[in-house]
Amino acid sequence: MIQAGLMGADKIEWMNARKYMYQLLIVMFSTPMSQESYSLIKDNVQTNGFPEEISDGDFLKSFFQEEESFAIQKAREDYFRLFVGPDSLPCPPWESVYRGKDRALFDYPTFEVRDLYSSFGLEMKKQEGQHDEADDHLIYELEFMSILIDKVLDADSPAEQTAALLGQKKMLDEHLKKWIPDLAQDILTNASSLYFQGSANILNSFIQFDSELVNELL
Amino acid sequence: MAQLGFYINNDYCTGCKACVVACKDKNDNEVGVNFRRVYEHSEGDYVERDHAVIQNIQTFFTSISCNHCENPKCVEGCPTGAMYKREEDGVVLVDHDKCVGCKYCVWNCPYGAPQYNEVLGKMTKCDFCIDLISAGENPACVGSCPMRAIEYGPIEELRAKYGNVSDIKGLPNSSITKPNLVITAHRNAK
Amino acid sequence: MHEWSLLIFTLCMQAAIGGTVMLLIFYKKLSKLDPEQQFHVMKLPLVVIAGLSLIGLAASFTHLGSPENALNTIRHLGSSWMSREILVTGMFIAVACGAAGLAFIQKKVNVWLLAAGAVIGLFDIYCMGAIYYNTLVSGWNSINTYTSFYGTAFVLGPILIVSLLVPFLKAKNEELAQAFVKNAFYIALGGIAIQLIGVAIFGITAPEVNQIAGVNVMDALEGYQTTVAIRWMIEIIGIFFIGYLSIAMNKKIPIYFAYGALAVLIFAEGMSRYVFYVMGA
Amino acid sequence: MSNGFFNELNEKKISRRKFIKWSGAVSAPVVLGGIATTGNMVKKAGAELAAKKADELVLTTCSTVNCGGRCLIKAHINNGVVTRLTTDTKADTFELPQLRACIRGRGYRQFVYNPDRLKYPMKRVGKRGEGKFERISWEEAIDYIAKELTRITEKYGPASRYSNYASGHSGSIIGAGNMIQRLFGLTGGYLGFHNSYSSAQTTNATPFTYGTTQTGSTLDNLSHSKMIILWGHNPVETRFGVTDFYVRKAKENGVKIVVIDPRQSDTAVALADEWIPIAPTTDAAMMDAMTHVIITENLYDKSFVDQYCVGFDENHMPDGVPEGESLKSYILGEKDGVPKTPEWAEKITRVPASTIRRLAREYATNKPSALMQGWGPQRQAYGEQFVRGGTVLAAITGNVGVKGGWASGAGYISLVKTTAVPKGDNPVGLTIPCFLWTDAIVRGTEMDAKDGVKGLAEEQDTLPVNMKAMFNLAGNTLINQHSDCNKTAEILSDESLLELIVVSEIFMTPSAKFADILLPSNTFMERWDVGTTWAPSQQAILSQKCIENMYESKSDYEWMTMLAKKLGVEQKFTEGRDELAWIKWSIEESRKTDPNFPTFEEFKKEGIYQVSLEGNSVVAFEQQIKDPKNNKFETPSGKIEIFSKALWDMNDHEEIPAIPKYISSWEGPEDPLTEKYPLQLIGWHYKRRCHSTFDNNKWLEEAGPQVMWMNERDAATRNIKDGDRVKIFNDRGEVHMPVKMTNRVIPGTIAIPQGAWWSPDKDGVDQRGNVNTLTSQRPSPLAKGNPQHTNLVEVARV
Repeated sequence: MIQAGLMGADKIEWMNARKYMYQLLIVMFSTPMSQESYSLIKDNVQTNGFPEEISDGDFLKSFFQEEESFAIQKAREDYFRLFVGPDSLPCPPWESVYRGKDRALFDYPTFEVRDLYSSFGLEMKKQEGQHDEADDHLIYELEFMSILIDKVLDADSPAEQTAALLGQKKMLDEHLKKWIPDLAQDILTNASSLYFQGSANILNSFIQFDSELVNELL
Repeated sequence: MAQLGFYINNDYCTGCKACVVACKDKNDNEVGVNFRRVYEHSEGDYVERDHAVIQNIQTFFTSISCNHCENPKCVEGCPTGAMYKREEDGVVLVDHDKCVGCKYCVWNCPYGAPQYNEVLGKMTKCDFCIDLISAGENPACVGSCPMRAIEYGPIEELRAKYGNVSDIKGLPNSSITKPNLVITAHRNAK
Repeated sequence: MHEWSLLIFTLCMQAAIGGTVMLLIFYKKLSKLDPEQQFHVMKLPLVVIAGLSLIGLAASFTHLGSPENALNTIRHLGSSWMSREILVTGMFIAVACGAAGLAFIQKKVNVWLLAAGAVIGLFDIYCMGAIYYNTLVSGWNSINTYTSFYGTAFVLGPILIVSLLVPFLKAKNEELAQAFVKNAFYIALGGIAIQLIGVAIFGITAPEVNQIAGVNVMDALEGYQTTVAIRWMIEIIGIFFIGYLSIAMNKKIPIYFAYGALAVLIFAEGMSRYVFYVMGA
Repeated sequence: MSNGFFNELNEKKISRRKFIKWSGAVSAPVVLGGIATTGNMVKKAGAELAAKKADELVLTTCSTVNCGGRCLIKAHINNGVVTRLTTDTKADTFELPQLRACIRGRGYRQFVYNPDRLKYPMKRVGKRGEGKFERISWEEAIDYIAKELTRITEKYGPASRYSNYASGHSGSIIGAGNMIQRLFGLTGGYLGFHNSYSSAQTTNATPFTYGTTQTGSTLDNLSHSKMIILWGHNPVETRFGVTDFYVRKAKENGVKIVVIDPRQSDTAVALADEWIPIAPTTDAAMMDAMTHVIITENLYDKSFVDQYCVGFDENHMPDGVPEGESLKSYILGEKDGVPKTPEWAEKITRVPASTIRRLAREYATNKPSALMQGWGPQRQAYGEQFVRGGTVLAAITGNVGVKGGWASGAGYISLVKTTAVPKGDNPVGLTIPCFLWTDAIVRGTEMDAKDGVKGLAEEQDTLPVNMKAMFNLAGNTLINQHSDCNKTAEILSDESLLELIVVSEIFMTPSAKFADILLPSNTFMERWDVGTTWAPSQQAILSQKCIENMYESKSDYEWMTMLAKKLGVEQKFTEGRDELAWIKWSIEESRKTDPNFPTFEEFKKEGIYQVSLEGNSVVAFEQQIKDPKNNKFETPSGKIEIFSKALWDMNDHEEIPAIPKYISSWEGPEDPLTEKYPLQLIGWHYKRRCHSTFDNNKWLEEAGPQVMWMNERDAATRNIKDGDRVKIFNDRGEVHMPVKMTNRVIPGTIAIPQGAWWSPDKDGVDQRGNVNTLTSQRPSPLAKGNPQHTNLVEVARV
């Protein structure tokens, strides 16, 4: 339920655009490319619609010109090789690995992010007897942003909106902006498929853009 | 407290480097930054008499960290005064607010104790685990030695107990910096 | 060998100091020209000396891990040769830049500043030598450290100044330029002599190893015999060049050859300093 | 903050136009069916928002990798994460020494939190061995395994199923290998294995002298010995419990310690008064020469030999054996005309005759003395001769069953016995020597009793079927630790031979590359177990679970329970117990036999159950010697069998002699192949690795880089300098690695630390330094054990 007084129609549209952007990134980095995700991204995302600051270095454009099944297979292979394993990961998608002491997991960033989640009443979904992912995995940090955008949209008072935006600012400035550039750089150097070169550029440029945007809004 | 010092029983050192890695684990040091180091010293040769082999190979290991010397050349040479010797127990420490990372102390220390940390851009070194000692624990290296070959304590006590040898083969002459180190020499190291 | 910044720092400073000393020596002869012309001739060397000292300063900063604490480096004059050297080097750079600046403002070279620069410079080289002499590195605690530092100054200094002064001077005063090149040649020869003495002394003293992981300097330099040989050959060629120039000035050999000789000598001294730092690796 | 911040948007830098254009770029909500773009985060259970910083919890635990040390690890845990590790800090006494972590135990934080850990179950997509995998869910993985296992069992029968020997993080009470065999046993049976890669030869040969492998005594004995000979024994690096602590104590009491080893090992440097370098594979010759000196100079213990031994000389022989087969006649060369004098041995072993003579006299006259045998020299082509040779020397000098003596041989002893989860019986009932698993794949149906197959029924003379399904759990023996990597890789890559390979691992090891299904295993900090050491085991440590399973990793028991459920035998497999319940069951069982074994609660609090040597000092065969009347040796003759009739009846006298003899080994120093490959190659247990575990730890790589040791003379003749990258090659393979020029290895022999991960380039040349690229798959004659220190190679600059 959106409080009419609080937001004009176009502002809501901008918030949704940001949310869709985060969800697009989650799709790109949380699952291997499949026929379904291929066609969905191809139809729904016009990269030329992005503002100049956000650019995929038109890798995606040329990616979608490639022969479909070959492109999908290459993207799938890249996904497992870059982020999942089983070999040593060229770009482990955890903040602790990039900002921690000795390139290991569960370093101080994990706890900072965990506190940030809990300050908004959120926590990792726990499977019984299972440690599951470290809290500072890329996907969860992006999802946190999209949840907070919803909070802005559903906020009942300006104070709530500001609180949610401050949460986004904290996640962007103190976390995402600090390690995404290095992660994106690793992906660019190690990825062999155009898809991930494109999504790495989108990820990096969008995070910078979004951070500016949120700072503007505050 | 009196001047602290280390005792190493060189005769039983097996060169296993548990002390080196224990110290790294406690101080979270990068590869290449070792507050404690184990040096192998091996000499001697073989004589082959038709097929038999006669050898006099003499090998021993020496585990050295910082000896918190009586007149430390690192403190003397340090342009910024970052390297200083603490009054209360004579432990030599680095003051990171002053250190400029000029690495001059590396050339001045006979024992290779100053270890440059690229990431910090400053010199780091063994601090005798003063935090552990004040909490009543042993320094990381002392507690880790499987052969119980490293001990620590006030230097006078160690000297009373184990004599005051601090010169063995392969180690720079102790007259240079008067290290607070007592050694029981390995039979090959005398 | 990873001490490039120190190599550049020491070479630049010693060349600048050598140059200042040479300028001082030539000053008396140059004062025969009218002040305006004298400034015109000496303008370039002064600027080059100041420039070199600033390059040296910059290089020394790149060597530091945390330059932001650089001001602390003169707090330990009591016992650290490094502190003293930094202070004296700082003074020399100030004087050198001051001399150049003042000369431009007053359009006249202030000889007192020049003299001060030379004196401070020579003492500075001693401090530089003392830094390495007082370490425990096998091979540095020998006279050779001092002689090679002073040698570099007296080889590069004269050639630097000559190659800068003479092109202007040649048009105005042929035999003065000739005399300068001759003087420069002799002093450079002296510089090389000093270095050779140092090497001789170095050869006979048995270098002890005072560092646990230290390597006896002879083993450390084992792989560098050829480099040292080449370095001396180049040095001799460079000096021979200057010698030839000093006697055959009028035979229309363009003076730019002096630049060639300077480049060759810088390269040779660079090699020598490179080998010097190998000892400390 | 202005009231409605949105209404100032217009003046801000981000122009409206840009927004409008952008907002259309990503139109439809990008929510895909299968992909949960949200829902990974949920409302926080329990209202407390800012979690109070829990104070530090310290749990004692120990790893359950196949390490002989079993050190005590204290995990400091801050809100669910291990932040620091420390080791045993209790009082350090002679009877109850501290169990301090060695260099390996210090790096466990980098083991548990390494980003390269396997995180999700994976399915092979490329060719087997190519190493291309894709993530699948646990359900998918278990379904695939169940389906394939059932298909293979129906098509080839249960004897085609095999679980490989594992020396990795294989656990003990509830180890992966035992558990899968329990599951196989409940679903039709499996092909089992006997022996191990560590001690096949000594486990098989020692019983032919003493009737048992329990020939070890407690280590306090060493302080009563006059002399200790550590023959090919390097406890400082191999970590046999706290052996080095006790050997040091012995040295302090003035005991003379001699180390006989082709390498001047760290033990030789720190503990030995004398190091005797010897050419590998020739130990038995030196033993024969020592025996010659002891016999000819009448230094042997006549009364002991008469009373307790069989086969010493002609009048102590069992009947039914022709003349001249006794030890004495062999040693004096009555039959073959070659007296085994020290001079004879010098030419073979390269040990000066005078040294052999002196050592023999010292050993025989200084009574009691301890001749302790390491497991290195028995891991050779004729390792059995070395084992029995040691036992004979101990017997003829009367050092058996006396305080301060040592019976030599296998040396097993365990003061603390723990009860493992029972494997249940195996309907198939067949076992093969664990080293011959590659043969069981290619020529299983031709393998008979001669190949060491046990449990063959009357009408069965060979294995019924080749091996088809391989479970390689928590072990790197599928390729890295097994001999001849190139040949093994060929066998594994041929998908028509093995039709199913399941691997459960913590890291992507060379073996894991050959998996069809790759399961992520958790580490000792995420599961329950009880750890003990190799002989002599004086303690048991509760390996407590400190943190939850990382990522989607599971312990082997956990996923096997899922598999058992799928195969319909869950109840029989788990008997209603989870991992922790089994540990509690095992503790209760152990308490039945050993009353002062702690209860689970005490064990959890204390963390360790260590038997003090005070009053528990054990001397092997003490009863047999004190009171031989009613305490016979468990041998057929009831005595120490210097001459074993059982071995004689095998009548393969050349390869398996009845008395220990020096046999000139294939690829030994006298093999004509030395023309082409003049250098002998041995491996050794490296202090920075436990077999192949920890090879990917960068701290330990810095402390112990993977380098080959080469004598300065051998290097000089091949103009190799210290630190050069060299190639080591023979007909089986080629390895490129850096060399360390040192005189701490006998000339003519080079040594590569075992366990480095096999890293072949495109033409199969190993770039890391895995010694098994060069070792042979030809087994030893009696035990069918691995001959991994018998190799001839050549070395050259790369």
